[in-house]
Amino acid sequence: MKAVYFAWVRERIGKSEEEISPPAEVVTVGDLIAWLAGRGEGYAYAFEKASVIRAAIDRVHVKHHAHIADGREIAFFPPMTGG
Amino acid sequence: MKAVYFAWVRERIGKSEEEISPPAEVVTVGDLIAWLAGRGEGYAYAFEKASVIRAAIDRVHVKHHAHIADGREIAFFPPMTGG
Amino acid sequence: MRKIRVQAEDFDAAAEARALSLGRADVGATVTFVGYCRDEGGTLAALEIEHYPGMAEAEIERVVAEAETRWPLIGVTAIHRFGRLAPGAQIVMVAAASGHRAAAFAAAEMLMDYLKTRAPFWKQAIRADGTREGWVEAKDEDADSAARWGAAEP
Amino acid sequence: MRKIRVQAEDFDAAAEARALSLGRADVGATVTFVGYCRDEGGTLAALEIEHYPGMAEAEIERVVAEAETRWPLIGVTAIHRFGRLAPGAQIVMVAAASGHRAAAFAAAEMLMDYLKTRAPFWKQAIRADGTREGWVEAKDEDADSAARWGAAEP
Repeated sequence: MKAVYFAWVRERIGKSEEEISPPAEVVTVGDLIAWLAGRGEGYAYAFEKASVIRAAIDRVHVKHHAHIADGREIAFFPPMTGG
Repeated sequence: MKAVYFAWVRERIGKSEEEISPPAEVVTVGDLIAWLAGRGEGYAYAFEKASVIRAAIDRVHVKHHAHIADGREIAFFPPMTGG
Repeated sequence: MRKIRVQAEDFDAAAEARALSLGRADVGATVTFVGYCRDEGGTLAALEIEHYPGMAEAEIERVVAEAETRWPLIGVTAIHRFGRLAPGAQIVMVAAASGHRAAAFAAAEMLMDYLKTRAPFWKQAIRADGTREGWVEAKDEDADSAARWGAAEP
Repeated sequence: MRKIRVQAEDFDAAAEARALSLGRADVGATVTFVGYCRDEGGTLAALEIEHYPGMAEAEIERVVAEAETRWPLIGVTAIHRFGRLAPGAQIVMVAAASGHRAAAFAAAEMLMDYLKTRAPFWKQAIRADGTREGWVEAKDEDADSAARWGAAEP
């Protein structure tokens, strides 16, 4: 699946998107965050406070307990500050 | 003092303004409404439901218990429907 | 910055709202309300709006001054028309500018609620067949809306 | 009638609001909100707004659809800019048209509260001395404002 990153999540990881292939035991958004956090220093920094990270699957907001299932694009970003 | 009338109060009385000289015992706005109501058929019709009539003295809203005192212009009108 | 007008002519709500923020960098939000004459499903040909000259302006000033004591407003514009207005015509506008959106929203809404119940204007409906339907009656819901802000009936 | 735009270019809030009532006699009220970039007392040189293309439009659509289920709206326009915006620049607008003013006010205010907390935009502050102040932090008060309408955090 494709992972996309925005704002300081993007800056800390150092890229705006990438293809990822998490193992089968990564079921939920929360699992995926934990798995990504173990991929290196930038990832660890981006996801150090997992509870503040927001996620969207295929451009719809989801909670951390949501299943990543057949999602094609998963996004991670900080709380939004538009408007 | 000058009395001015608006909307259906004006229509029922048949004039938009007039000079009035109420007797000394007419002290409050409510007294003045009762006194005016006795001046003829149009006045009686205009003031038949005194409680709905709004008043202003010198262009400031007042209640019926307000004293007419040194007011130069007193206005009577229905509840407002602007906006 | 306060601009209050009571007039027969139409107004440019857009230009009025824009004027509140033009050349300023402290305005974070403007909220603009425009009220229109509706045709009530084709039954209404026009509204005739009567007003109390002098008091209408003075009362709107008082209402705006009241809003300014409640919220940190950078500018307020209020314009109310009188005379005969056809369906689709603009009747009234208020625009409020503030550093923050909550103040601008609250002020614009309070201004409209107060204008409806305190400003000396009276509407008469003219039917599509040319007859006068008579004076529009004040709505309890308008008094209730004004009461939300702590307004006593005038 | 729904118009949703996410764009770098400026917009004409006035023309957008007017378009909602033009040639119609069933619109009784329009409420237009415009949010501006403030200079924060001279310390801010610009905002850089990042967004999630595709999701930004989709999420605003969902927010507007939600407002339409709550109030009888005749038209809604929502425009949000991205990119670098100088102090005084327009950032966002929402305009809501309805038969009655209460619906137009409530819808415009809900749309802004939801946009702030649900639409995928992120602001970065650029200081007057050219340095990046960093990412603007989400405010608890914005989440609280959205919660008034029953919105869960996204």
